Amino acid sequence: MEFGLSEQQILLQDSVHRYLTEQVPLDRVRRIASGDEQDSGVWAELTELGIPALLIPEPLGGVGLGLLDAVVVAEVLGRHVAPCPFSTTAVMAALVLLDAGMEDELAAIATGELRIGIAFNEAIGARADAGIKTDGDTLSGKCLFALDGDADSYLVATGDRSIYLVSADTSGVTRNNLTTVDKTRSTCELLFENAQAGKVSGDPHVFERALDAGRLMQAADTLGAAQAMLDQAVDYSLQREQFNRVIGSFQAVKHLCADMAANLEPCRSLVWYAGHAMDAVPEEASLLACHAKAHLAEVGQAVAKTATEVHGGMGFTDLLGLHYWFKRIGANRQLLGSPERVREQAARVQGLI
Amino acid sequence: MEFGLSEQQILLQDSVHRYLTEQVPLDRVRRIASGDEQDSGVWAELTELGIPALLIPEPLGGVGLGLLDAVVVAEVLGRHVAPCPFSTTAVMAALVLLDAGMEDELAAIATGELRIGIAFNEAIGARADAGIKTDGDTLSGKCLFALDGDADSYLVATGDRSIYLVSADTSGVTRNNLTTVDKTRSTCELLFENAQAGKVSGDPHVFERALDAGRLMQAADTLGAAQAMLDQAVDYSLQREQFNRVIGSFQAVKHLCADMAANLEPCRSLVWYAGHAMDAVPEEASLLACHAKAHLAEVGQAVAKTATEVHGGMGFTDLLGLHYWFKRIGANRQLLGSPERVREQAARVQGLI
Amino acid sequence: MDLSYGPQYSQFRDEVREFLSTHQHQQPPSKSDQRSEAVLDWQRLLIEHGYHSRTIPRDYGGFGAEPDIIKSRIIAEEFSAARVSTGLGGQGISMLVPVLLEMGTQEQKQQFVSATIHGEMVWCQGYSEPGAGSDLASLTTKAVLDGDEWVINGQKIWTSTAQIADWIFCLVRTEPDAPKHQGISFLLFEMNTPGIEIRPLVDMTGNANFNEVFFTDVRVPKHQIVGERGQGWMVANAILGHERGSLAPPDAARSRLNGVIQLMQSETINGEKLIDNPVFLDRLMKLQGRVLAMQYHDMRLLSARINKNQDVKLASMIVKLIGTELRHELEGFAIDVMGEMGLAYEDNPYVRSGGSWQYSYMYYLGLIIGGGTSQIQKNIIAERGLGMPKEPKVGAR
Amino acid sequence: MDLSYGPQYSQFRDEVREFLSTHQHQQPPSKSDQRSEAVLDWQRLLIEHGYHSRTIPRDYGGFGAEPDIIKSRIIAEEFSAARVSTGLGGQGISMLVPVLLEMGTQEQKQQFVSATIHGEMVWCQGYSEPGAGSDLASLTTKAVLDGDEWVINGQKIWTSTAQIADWIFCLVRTEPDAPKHQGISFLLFEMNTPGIEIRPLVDMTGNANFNEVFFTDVRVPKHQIVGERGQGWMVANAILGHERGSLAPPDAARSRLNGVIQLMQSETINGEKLIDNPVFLDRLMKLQGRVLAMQYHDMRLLSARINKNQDVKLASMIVKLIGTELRHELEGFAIDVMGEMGLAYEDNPYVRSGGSWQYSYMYYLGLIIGGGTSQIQKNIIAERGLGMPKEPKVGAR
Repeated sequence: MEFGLSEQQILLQDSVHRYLTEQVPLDRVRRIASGDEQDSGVWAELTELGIPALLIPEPLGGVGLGLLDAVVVAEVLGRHVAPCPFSTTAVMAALVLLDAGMEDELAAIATGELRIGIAFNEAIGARADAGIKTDGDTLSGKCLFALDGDADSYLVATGDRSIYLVSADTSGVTRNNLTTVDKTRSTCELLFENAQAGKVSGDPHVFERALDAGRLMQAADTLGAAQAMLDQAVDYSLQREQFNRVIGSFQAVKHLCADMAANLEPCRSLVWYAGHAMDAVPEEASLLACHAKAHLAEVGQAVAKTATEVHGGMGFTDLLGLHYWFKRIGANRQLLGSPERVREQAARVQGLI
Repeated sequence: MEFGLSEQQILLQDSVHRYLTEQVPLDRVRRIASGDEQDSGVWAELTELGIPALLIPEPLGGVGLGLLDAVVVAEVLGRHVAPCPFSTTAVMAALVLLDAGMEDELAAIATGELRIGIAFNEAIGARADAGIKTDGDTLSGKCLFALDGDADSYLVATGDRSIYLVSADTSGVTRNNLTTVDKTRSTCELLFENAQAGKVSGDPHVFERALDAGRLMQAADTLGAAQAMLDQAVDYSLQREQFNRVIGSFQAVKHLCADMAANLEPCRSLVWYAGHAMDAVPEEASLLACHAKAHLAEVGQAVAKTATEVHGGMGFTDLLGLHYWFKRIGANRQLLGSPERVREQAARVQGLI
Repeated sequence: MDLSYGPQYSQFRDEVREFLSTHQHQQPPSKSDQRSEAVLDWQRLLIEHGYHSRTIPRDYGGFGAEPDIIKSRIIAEEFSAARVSTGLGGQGISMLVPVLLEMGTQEQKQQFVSATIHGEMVWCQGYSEPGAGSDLASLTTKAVLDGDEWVINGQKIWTSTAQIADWIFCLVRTEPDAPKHQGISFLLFEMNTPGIEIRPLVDMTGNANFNEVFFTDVRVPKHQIVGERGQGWMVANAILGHERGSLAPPDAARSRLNGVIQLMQSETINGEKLIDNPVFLDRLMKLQGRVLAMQYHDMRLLSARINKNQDVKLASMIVKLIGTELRHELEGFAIDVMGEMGLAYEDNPYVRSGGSWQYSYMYYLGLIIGGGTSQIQKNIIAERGLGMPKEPKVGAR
Repeated sequence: MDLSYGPQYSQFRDEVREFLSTHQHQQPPSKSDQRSEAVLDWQRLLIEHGYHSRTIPRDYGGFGAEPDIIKSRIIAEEFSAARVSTGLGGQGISMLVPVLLEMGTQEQKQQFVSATIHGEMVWCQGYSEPGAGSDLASLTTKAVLDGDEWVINGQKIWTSTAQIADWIFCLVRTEPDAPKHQGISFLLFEMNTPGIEIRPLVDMTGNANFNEVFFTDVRVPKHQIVGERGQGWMVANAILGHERGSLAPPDAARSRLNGVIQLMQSETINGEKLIDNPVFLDRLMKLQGRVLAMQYHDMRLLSARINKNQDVKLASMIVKLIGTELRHELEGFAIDVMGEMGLAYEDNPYVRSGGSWQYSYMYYLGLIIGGGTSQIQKNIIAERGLGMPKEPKVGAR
């Protein structure tokens, strides 16, 4: 019996952590966030670590690991606010394509050649002026807040939770970037006018499982980001002096940090177990993914605010870059469903409504 | 322009406060709560101060004051966790009877002879096994959690928000006391079997105004009770020593007290203005009463918990009697509608639903 | 992540099940007096089979098995599933026996361990005092050596089983001139010693869950001390940690959460089932997320006891703080859901779940305070967990 | 409770309305440069009629009226209702002018007050330093007297209008050997003095709302000091209180709340209007209750300025803490309500209300921190409001 990460998972975590520490420091995050550099370089480098290939079976050139492994990676990526399309291409898209048996695309993901964005918004919470219509294998309409503004193709979900694969450069597709507060990852809108697409799935369960996985990755990303903010807050509080004391010696500051740690620590187990459930306890997987997403959204928001406060005015400036974590946590909260909607889903999957 | 209490209101507040300080100390509250003494003595003594007569016009032997004056009294009663039927007899019943022009009953209330309980529950939130049926002027059925287990008569609201007056000793009426955590005030169930009653109002607005007033009195009661808990917590923290310091010198304890004060202080203005609105700004009265009730329920609950914590183990024991305030605040939270239901009503009265 | 216990344990689980099906008819009726023959017989049977006092040496009346956390867990799981009593608890068994095994003399172990685990000797704990709560080490109950006897004067509080206890294990100040942590001794004495007065301490729940205990010239044989004079603080701290984590077990939280769900599915207001109220449902889901997090957190801590390479230092410090706050909120949520009905208490015929929602709402506020207040817990988390500076000490006056 | 302003004010209100209907066409276009003729003309007109700088003596360019809080309130109400600009603000007008009127020399008042209130002289504030935030009195920017000039070296931060300011009012350490509160002086100098460098300070909103200002051998005439040497802390504190209450005005909170309601009434998700989501509606009502409480709280404070017998000492201390936290939560609520749409920012075409929800969510987190963090506010409330002991001082190293 072992509740925790395996040695292999810890090695995976360490290797991604080491790469990001060395190759994707805050300065590079800033360059990518400001548009001076593309995140494709990071993705290419992560390919050498096998990250895009994580969930893809070995015969297709993948690593053949599971969702708990993906959780481990997402957490490290969040810790470093790393700009890359992991949760979209490597997790959500990989799961959908695996189910559809689309081996060529999977192999291309594994080599880092194919980058697939996720346009699920119209099946999660459609806005008045959006919505997708299908006519055979063509799509028309608009999808808002598609994840990854730089993908080669998109998996587009329709209102009935069918999924279509459409290439970004097919005629009839217009892509507009949509700026959000979180500049470490991009979102866009997709406009379709009789755009040629391929139906990948008509099974709502495929959509739901990919959505669960995406939500879980956001939870793990927030876990890592919030942990990084807590660590930075504690470090800062032990350096910053006011009133002839380090501010970390004030009980008020200590209790702010203790609150963050106390609320964050159980999140780790929740997220791990949710990953394990996706791999091994299918009947609990959806409930756990919803709870992980919603609970981390709440704890993450509180940690993001408190850690900023502990930094005082410095936390508010751009100087330390703390806001990249703040905004990443904020984006994870809303994307793929706000906490209220996800909790409603948690009630639904256990038959309470 | 003056936002605050008039000199007359401050005199009223002081006189009730002085009476309660001298005549209804915690020991007497304990005796009444444990059933060793009736609260009728307190009510009789308050009659000398004109409290039952507060809202009743002078020609009927009353004092002819308004709802803001009642707020002032309710706040002091809450501060002392005083056992008496003020919000029921002197406020809710008086308002209903005033509207119905029932002068004899009003005069009897003013002299302290008539005590009227409130059985509105079936029109607020009816339980599966309760409910009142009318047949002409007779009532059948059951009303749960009627306020005041020692009243002479009850105003009973039916599902359509009509109101009937029924004497507690009429044949066909059975009254069973219902113990709650708050033993400073009593509640009961009323069972009716073709019990003779008099219809007092068929106008839902009369019911709503009395309900608003009752909710506002609870808010004021909670305000007073929470202020008393905060005051006791600060006092205790300045006496109790641990680690060779008064505990009130620890920043954690200071911030707990600061939080209580900061959240409680604006409540005073909200409750005052809600009282003023009942008297002078009818179009805002219902919204303000709902918000006062719901907001004080939340702030009161937090203060009750925090003040108990500041007292440490002593707060948990019966020795200081702090729990009488804790439970009174808890009862005010639920009676006449829990915060969620009252907020829903707040949304309704401003046309949001 | 491997949540199975492995095939090597399936035989053990079978044995437990076999025992239960054979013997469960022998378990004492619920609410039996803890001195009754039925309870004592059952306790003896459990120890004989290794389902209680499993790792306590046979020399001291235990079963003498090697520690095996998984086996302990399996026993707990199977007894719980079969709703069979796991035998006696209490502070003598959970706190004193481990102390004696670690720090007691041969004679003390012989005299006390077997009798305690077999329920023949019931203990209470004398630690807190009115003036020594969070700052326990400032306790002032004093014991002065007079010939071969300690003479004890002072007062204890929060002594939960004082009325029924045969003996007390008690912290007293024996070296008034030493620094406060080094002047305390750990004494054992009988509760029928002359000079002991017990007063029940009614709390906000209306029950006397605790007592005050007064000592006036209580004379205790000199040798009834665990450890040396002045080592009492160290002796007590060897086991204090144990108590904290167990105040708010996550399984109980989950069970209470399910209780709320049942309430919400059965109760109606204005004909609407409470579970159909979206605002309450949202609050319920928030709580469920937190309860699940604590449940898996507990599994992580259990796992770390088996796999010593897992670092759960910080993780273990937060359990008391989060666990008790969560339970208090959960019980309060149930009250909110029921509205006026949630106020019902004691003999009120409309009381739900035996009045346990209001009771636990208050009792868990007591637990937020007791055993180290939330403020003390946060100090511990910040200082020992996060490495932040200690509170500046203010000198004794 | 008398919320009317009394009949004696109805004539005054009529006058204000008359002014507005006659002159409102003259107000400068929104987003005008604050140096533009249109702005300066409007400012002059307002002062001439007593709708700006109303109580500042005529000798110093003001209108010279007696203070009358009700009249000030009526002016604010009528200008707001007519959506007409109330003229210039800024730290020179709101903070420096009151200081000069109270503590400045005759010459200083002559030189600065009229020019400042007429918008001809724009100021910035040099208080905070990187090492002196909550502990402002530990500031280290030093000024050394060299003949008839102060020579200033050091750095300021959070200087909001540094780029456009003509002058700065600045706290500097002039008596390095005095206790820290007694070694500070309050200097005034021109921003074009050689040795001043301004660097915009980008914050989390992505804007440079503030600046850093560096001083290298900046030479300032000796007489440009307000108060005596070493009195600067006292001079500055005479007005610091002013700033805090105004960071989160309750009317603005109410207006933002109404903005959220409009959003919820117009936006849909899956065809459902957001206002019809009971969970969001409940959160909205919670916020509305708090906003209303703060609004009436503000009326109570206003009333107490008229009726001096009302005790609002504690009441006035909580405004900054509660007001800024409430605004931050309110803005965050709007983001939650919009979901993904709530993330839109800057040039995103789907941005709602000009992106102000995200902007204000972050900006108000800045205000929770700035002007005395919430932790400092709580110290003040506990110590000065509730009479609890001060933090123990740790000696300078």
